[in-house]
Amino acid sequence: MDLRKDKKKDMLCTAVALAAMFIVLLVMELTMKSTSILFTVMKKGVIYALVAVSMNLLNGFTGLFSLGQAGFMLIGAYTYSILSMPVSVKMGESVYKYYDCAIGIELGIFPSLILAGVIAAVFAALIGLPVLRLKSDYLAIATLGFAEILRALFQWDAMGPVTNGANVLRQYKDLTKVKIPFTNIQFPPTLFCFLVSGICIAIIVLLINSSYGRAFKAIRDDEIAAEAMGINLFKHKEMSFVISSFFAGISGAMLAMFQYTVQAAQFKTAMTYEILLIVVIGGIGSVTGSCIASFLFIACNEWWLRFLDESSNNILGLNILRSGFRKVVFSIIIMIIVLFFSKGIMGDREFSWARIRAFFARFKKKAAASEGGEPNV
Amino acid sequence: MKKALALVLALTMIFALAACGGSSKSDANTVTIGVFEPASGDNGAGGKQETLGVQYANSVQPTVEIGGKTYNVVVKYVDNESSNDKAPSAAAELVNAGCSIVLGSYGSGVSIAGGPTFEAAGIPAVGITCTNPQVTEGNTYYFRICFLDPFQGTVLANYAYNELGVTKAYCLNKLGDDYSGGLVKYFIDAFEGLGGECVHEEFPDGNSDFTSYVANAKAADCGVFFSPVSTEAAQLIIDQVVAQGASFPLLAGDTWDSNVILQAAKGKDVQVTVTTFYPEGADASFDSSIKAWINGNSTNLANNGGDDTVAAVTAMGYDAYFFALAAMQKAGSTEPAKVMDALWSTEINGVTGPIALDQTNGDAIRNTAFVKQADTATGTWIALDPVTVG
Amino acid sequence: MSFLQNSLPYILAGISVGGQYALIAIGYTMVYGILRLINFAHGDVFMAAGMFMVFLSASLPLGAAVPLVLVLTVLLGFMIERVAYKPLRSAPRMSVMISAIGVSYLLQNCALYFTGGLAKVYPQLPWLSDTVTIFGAVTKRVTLITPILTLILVIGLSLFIKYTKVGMAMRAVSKDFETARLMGIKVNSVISSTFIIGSLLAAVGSLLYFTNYASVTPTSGGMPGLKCFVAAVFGGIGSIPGAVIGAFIIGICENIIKGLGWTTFSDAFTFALLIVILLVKPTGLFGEKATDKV
Amino acid sequence: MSDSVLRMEDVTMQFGGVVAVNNLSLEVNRGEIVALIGPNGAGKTTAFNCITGVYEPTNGQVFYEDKLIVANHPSGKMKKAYQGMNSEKYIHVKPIDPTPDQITKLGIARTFQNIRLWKSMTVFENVLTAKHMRARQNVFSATFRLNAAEEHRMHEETLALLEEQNLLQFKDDLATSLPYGLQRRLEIARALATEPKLLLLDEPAAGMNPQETEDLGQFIVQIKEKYDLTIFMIEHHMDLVMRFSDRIYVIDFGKLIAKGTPAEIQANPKVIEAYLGVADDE
Repeated sequence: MDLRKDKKKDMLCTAVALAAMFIVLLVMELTMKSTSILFTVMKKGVIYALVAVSMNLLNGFTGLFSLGQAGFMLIGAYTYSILSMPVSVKMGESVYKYYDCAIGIELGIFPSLILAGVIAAVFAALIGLPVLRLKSDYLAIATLGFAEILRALFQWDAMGPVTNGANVLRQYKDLTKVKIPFTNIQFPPTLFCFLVSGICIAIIVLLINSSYGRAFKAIRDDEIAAEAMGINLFKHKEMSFVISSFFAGISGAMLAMFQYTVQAAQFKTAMTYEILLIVVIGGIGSVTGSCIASFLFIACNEWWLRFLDESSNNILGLNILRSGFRKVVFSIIIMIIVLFFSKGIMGDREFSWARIRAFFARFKKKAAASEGGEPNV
Repeated sequence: MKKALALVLALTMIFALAACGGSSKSDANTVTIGVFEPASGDNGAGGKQETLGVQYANSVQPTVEIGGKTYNVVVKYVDNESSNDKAPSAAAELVNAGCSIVLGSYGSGVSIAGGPTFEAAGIPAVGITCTNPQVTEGNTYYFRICFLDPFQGTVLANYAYNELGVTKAYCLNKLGDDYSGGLVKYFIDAFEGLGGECVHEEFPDGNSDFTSYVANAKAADCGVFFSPVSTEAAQLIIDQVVAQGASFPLLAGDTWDSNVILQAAKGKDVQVTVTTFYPEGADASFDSSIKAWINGNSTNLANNGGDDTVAAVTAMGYDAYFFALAAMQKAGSTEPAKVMDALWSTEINGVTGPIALDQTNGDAIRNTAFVKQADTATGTWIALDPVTVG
Repeated sequence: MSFLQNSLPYILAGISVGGQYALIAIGYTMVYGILRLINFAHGDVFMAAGMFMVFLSASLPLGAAVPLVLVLTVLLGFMIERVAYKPLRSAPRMSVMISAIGVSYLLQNCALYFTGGLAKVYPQLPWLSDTVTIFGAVTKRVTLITPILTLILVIGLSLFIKYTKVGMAMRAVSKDFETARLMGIKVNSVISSTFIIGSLLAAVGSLLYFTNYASVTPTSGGMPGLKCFVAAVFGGIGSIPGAVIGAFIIGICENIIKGLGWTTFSDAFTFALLIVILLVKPTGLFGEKATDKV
Repeated sequence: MSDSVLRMEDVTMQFGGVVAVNNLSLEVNRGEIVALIGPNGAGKTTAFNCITGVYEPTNGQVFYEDKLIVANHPSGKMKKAYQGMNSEKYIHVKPIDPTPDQITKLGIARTFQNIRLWKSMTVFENVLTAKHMRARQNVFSATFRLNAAEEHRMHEETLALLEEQNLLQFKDDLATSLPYGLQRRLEIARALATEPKLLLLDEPAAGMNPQETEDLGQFIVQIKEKYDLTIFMIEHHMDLVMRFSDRIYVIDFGKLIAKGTPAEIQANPKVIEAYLGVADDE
């Protein structure tokens, strides 16, 4: 009974915390300059959080070591940008310069976002059929290979009428084009990213805590036992792969919205490695860990450490700080985390109010103990 | 041990945060010019040479008088890593630094990707050598002081057909790179328009084996090898052409106008011809003083590729800096919006020739491209007659 | 004759690249055989060997630089194993693989820092860089030397593994890590020697590769590294002859694909080949089938 | 015939040159407790793996409730290497190679010799997860909690199962933190959660002392009655086998060497030679 009460309280706490976060965000967006780098980093951070959580669903919860995330983001980004691009732009000369665009339709933001996920999921379903029968490392290298093949395919000249070949896609509906429904007022872009990512992550969390999520974890822990207990390995692996790719597709679409342009060349293996590092830093098997890590990762990589690149910041006449130093420092930090904190920030635990309460209780106890002069409690 | 490490990591973060907070100060007497250039990635080399021009110009004129008040010019450099996905945050960093105007980038793709961030902040951007039409097309905040790919492609096609007298050209560009891809397309259009014939191929990212491409060109009996790719790939292509003893000349756009190419071609039996923005020797006093400046600092020398050849992009960077100063003077303000208005009518006489912008997209009005040929004996460029079109 | 003349350059290039891939692929296959680890950093060790050569040859004569490059690369490989993999020996396999990705990231970024992002011209090695003509096809001498040198090294390595004590220990460890440890084999030194051999071959491979394609960038190791891993998987991971044959097949196929004009797909083809082989024969050409014990 | 729950016919399992199970035929009838015994490495677990679909047998057939569930015959290259008997008999049989989960779905559940609990899960979750197969919900309704009644039912049934096994007090502990004996109990509970009709137990008493073994025997009888089960087990503890099983099959080197009631087996000289002598040494 007490437990149930606690659970209710926790849910209330979570709801209040989330609401507070969104309100703070809204206030920040309304009062601060929209071009502040803080927002840029937050937007990219939350987009990466989604793809990191989707990768965690595969790698952390289902135990499938897949390295194809960049490929599915690529599909999502292309689907979104092609579908949401106004027909006038498609028929014009400004984007499809060398090809006649073959896609004569234009969709709104939400249908395009969802279709981006769906198409990525369809590709995943097809790729999963052969690939998911492979084991660990082989699966990793095969999915990585498929991502590379996808990239080559999207850059192929013959695909030009659809993908614009290897050239940039732009002038589609980016973050600045999001309107509050039924009005013409711009939706605060950072809030929009948080909302979409938040909903997607919430769905993933619900899935993980459902019967199917438990089946995924069973597969991760022991495939043979899972199969013996009636869990169809292939069906569940495929399901996890498809769902993960669906959300990777959506996150790719949001990345497209965020960066205004899409080009296949950016979705390289290095991008998958980045996402994988986020997952590892956050803790394999922890959704909250992935979220926290993605903000830290993006902020460090693209903001906080930038001062290391500026030679004007050199002290003592040493010429250590110059362009590239930031990346060296950053990779050393990553190595330290990987070697010494191999469980990541959160390990496989999740954020929970119970732990916070326990922490404060311990803190209080300690304080009380030190006040009372009794250190050995 | 672990706790200590965790503490160190946490402290690093805090220090980093503090450093960030501190760096975005703006003084009443300074004006900030942002330089949006790659220092790493595929276009790192070119970006660095272009940045050198701006740095040199800044050392020549570190202050500017705007509206009767003297400002110190602070140049804020940011590395966009030649990558579209890093471009928005790099651009936001510049916006955060309170730039009045932004220069760059080398490579059109990142310029297009970073552009909307500048637009949102109301900061004008001036492309220095990004030649893809899409950078400025249909927007009013991106300007540029160089010629465009369709022009360059036409010039090169004319040169190949008329001057070299060939009728079959081999074109090679990098897969997924819109600069080389675009230029090759325009070249093919123009060349076939003249009555020539083209063989077109692409190589994938990270490729360093050009044997087959050169062999293909030889097999197809092409009279010229057109490959306006990055200097990294260019070295390998030159090397391979020499190794296979191919007799056709190499032709390329502005990217190949670099001492890296000269070094690669030096002492070899190969003919390399490029179109460019600025031929070394056109302005002797500029050349000698920038050479002295480059030689005076080992970092600069390294960034310029190890010698003091003046790349066209460096000269363009130099002009861009003064163009930006002129625009601010004309605006009489450091406010980005006013600078943006003033840019439309700003004109200067730079070392690369007179610069003025057209009124549709804010592109430079240029109808002359310089043509240079590598002197493989001495490792220098020989200027040929400039080509004027339209 | 004209057919031969037309297709010879591709086949020559294929054989030569194949030989260079083979030298790198051996490093992958040996490490995987023993540690069950895809050493993602191996391609970057190969790149680092190229960088060492660039920087050393700037101040040293080639005669001194080449041996020094070999020594430094071996040292680098050894250090990577000691610092980044050994502490994680009891950790899950995924952690080790991620550590490998981290090392790869670090090596690339260090190279970026020291070169300033500029492509470095690889020094010309006398004799190797000279051009020769065979059957009307012009190429560098290194193209012809590579397959021969590769074969000599591979035969030497096979003999080493078959007949020396260290070689036997390697085979034992790759068959059964735990049992080998219990039998008193010094597993750590066996692993170290694996990395030393792998790095040495990668250094030789890099000498040949960069003599042929004379430009080194921080990402030079990425694609060749992946392709060599694919070659190792193709041949059956853990098998040295498999890796060599896989490397030659991939090198030659890749060049034929380019020769046919399918240049867009020359990289994608490698991966397509990988996926096909994994589906048809998941253990590769010469791999041994392992049965899970239930 | 309708009493037959499980029937193996001429099942052979060959790994390379090793014949782990050689031409094994046996039958388990409804309501029986049947034991499969034999020295270490005799191929008992392999036989289980052939029944549950973990391995694809080289030759032979397995029937469950007179329905063919596994069938194979070596073809092509394998034929030459094949050493088993009766290979001609099944040459026309169409191979059936179901995955283990399909077999579990039919109503065969098993435990493992080396305990295979899900390490990261609690005792409660281990059993709850095994209920997944019979849950009447799809991924959509499960994610969005559209079928709360079903979820509730699964929770309640899991609690009931745990209670019956005296594991309720450990419900929120990690499965792997339980003592060995309880882990075996938990594996049985998990297998019961899949609602089987035939339960395959692979050395359920391994590592238990005589008292625990006796309790386990009683418990097996108890659940057999309660869930109307048929039990087929591999066991080394002769006390357990002799006291509680109805019939016994003895295999050695993959071959059936004896079958019969406990009394018959105890008197069989072949068995004593091959097996009991070894057991006495232990």
